[in-house]
Amino acid sequence: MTQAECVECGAEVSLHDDLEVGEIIDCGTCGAELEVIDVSPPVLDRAPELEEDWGE
Amino acid sequence: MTQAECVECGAEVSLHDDLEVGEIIDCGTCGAELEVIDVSPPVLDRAPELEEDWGE
Amino acid sequence: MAVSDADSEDPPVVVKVGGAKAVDPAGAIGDVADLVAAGRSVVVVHGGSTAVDDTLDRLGIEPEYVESASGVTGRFTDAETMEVFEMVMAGKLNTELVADLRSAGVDAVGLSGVDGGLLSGPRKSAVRVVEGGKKKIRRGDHSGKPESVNDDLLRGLTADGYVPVVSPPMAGRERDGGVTPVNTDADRAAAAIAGALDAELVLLTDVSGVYADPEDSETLIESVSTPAEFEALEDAAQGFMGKKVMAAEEALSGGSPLVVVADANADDPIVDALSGGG
Amino acid sequence: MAVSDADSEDPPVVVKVGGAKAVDPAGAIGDVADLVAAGRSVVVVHGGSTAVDDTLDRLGIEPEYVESASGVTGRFTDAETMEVFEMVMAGKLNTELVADLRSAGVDAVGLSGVDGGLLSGPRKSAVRVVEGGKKKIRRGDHSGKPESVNDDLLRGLTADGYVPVVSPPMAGRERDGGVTPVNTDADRAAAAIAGALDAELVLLTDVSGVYADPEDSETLIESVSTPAEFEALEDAAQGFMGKKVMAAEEALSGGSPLVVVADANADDPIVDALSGGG
Ligand SMILES: [Zn+2]
Ligand SMILES: [Zn+2]
Repeated sequence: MTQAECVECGAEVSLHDDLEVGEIIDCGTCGAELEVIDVSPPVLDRAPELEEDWGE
Repeated sequence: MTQAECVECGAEVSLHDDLEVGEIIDCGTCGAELEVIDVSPPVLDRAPELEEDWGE
Repeated sequence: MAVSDADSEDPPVVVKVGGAKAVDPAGAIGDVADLVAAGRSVVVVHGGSTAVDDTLDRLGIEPEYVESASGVTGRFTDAETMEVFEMVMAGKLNTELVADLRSAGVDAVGLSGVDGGLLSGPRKSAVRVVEGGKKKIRRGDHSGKPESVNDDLLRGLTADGYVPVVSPPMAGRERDGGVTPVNTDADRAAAAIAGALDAELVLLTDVSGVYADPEDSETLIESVSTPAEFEALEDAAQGFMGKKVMAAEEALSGGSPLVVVADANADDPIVDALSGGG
Repeated sequence: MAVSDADSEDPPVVVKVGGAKAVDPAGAIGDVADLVAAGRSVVVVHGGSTAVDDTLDRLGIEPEYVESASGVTGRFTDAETMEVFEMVMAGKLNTELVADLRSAGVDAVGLSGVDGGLLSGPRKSAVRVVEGGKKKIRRGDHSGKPESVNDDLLRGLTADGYVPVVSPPMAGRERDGGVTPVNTDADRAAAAIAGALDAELVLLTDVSGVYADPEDSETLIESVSTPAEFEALEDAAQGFMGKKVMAAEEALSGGSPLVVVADANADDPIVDALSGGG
C-alpha cells in the first residue's frame, strides 16, 4: 500500500494496490473526492464535479 | 444451341449455351440489340438505350 | 397521453419519430404530408440507436454501457463509436427519411444538430461511472445536451415551405471554443426544438402511452392538467417512457403549448394525436 | 489554370474540396472563413470516394468497378454500397467538415443533394457494361447526374449568412415519381451548383492543375481564353483531371464566370486561386 498527498488538505491518503487511472478516492481527512491521474508514481487531483444526466 | 425469336423483326436468333441474364445479343437479321431477360427458357427483350457517362 | 398547457392557433408541429424500426412509419409520413398541405409548419426529429448498434456490430465494435452512481445506465460514446453514430444517424437514417418524405411530396431538408449550430451545448467528455464497485472518471465521452436551439434556421426553412428533418448528433462546444459532434438524446432534442419554436410536440413511440399499471392496458393515462396528476404520471412512467415524460416536461417549460405521446403504429398517428385522440 | 468567361462584381464562390484525404484542408477552411468575413457568399462541396472505399473494406464489402463499351471504368453502386455511401459522405465526412468549419467561425450548414431536392435528376439504375468480352446490361445501379439545382435553397441560406456544405448523394428520380438517394460525381455536382448560382468555381485538388506534359511541372497551363486553347487543355487533361475539365466546361456553360483548378495544399488555396494565382 502506497500513500499520496491530498491536494485539498495536505493529509496523507492511503492507496490500495490495484489502483486504476480514473478511480475516485475519498480523502479520509477532509472528505474531498480525488481522481487518480497516474498510478506509478500515484498522482491525485481534485475530481471534477459532473452533473448526472438521464442518459442518451 | 437454342433459339429465340427477335422481338423486333421476328427472325430466329441463335443463342450460345452459356447465356447469362443481362447479356446483350445482336439480331443477325435486323441488327437490333436484344437483352437476355431469362435463360431457361430464353426470353429476349429490346435492350434499353443507355447514355454513357463519364463515371462517378 | 396529452399534456395541455395553453390554447393557440395553429402553432408549428414538431414530430419525433422513433428509432430505426419506426423511422419509416408510413402513417407518420402521410400525416406529415397532410399537415404540410393544410398549411402547418412541421419539423421532424428522428433517432435510431438500434440502427447504430447494428452497424457497430457489423464493424466488430462493442457498444459500451456505463452505470452512473445513482444506477442509471447510459451509452459511453468514444471517438470510434461517435464516427459510427454520425454515419448512421446523419448519413443513412436522415438521408433515407428525407428521401421517403420527398417521395410522399414533402419538401424535406435534412439537418443534424451540428448544422448551423442547430442544437448546441457544452461537450460532456468526462463522466462519473461505477465499475466493479469503484467510482471512476471516464474521459473521452462524446455527449451533451442542447442548451440552445438555432430556431432562426428552422423558421427560415419552414417559412420557405421546407420541412426540416433533424437528427443527432448535436454541436458540442469544447473549452477552447471548438465544435465537436456529440451524441444527444433525440427525444430531448425534439423537446428543445418544440420549446424554442413554441410548437406542439408529438412523440411517436411503439407503445400507446404511459400506463398507471404497465401490465393493464385499461389504465392508459390519457391526459393530465394539474401538478398532482402530473406527479402521478411521473410515478407511472417507467423505462424509456420516463425519458418521454422528461422530454415532455422540458418542452412545456420551454414554451410548447401541447405535448402528445402517441402510438406510431396507428393509421394517422400525428393527426389523431393533435386532435386529442393520442 | 484559370478559365475566364466574363467580368462580374463579387459573385458567389463555390469551393470543391477534395476527397477524404483533402476533406479537412486547414488552408481551405481558413480561406472560406476569410471570404465569408469579406462578405462573399460561399458554398462548399465535398466528395470522399476513398473514405467510402475504406468503410466498404471494414464492412467486408468488395467495391465493384465496371467497364463501359468505350472502356471507361466506373463504380457500380448496388443497394448495400449506396447505404455505405450515404453513411460516409452525408454522415461522417459532411458532419465533420461542418464541425471543422464551425470551429473556424464559419456558420456552416451541411446538406446532401437529396435535401430539398438540391441536386435532382433521373436515377440511372441500368448500365451497359463489358464483362469478359460480353456486352451486358447491369441493373440495380444507384447513380445519376444532376439535371436541376434548387438554387433557391442555397440563396436563402447564404442570404441568412450560412455557408452550405454540400455532398453527394443526389436525389434520384424514379419512374414512379419516387425519390432514391443515388451516387453522383462531386466535381460535377459542384459544377452544376456553380452554374446555377452564376458563381465562381474553385476545384481544389492534390495537384496544381493541368500540365501540357504531365511529366514536366514547367508546362502548367495557367489559363485559357479561346476555344483553340480550351481544346489544347482538353488534350492535355488526363486521368481524373479529365473530369475536372469536364466539370469546368459544365460550370461555364451553366453560367459560371470563372473556373479555377487549384492546389489544395497551398497556404491560401482559394484566395490565391481567385486572385489569379491558381
Ligand atoms: Zn483531504
Ligand atoms: Zn431482328
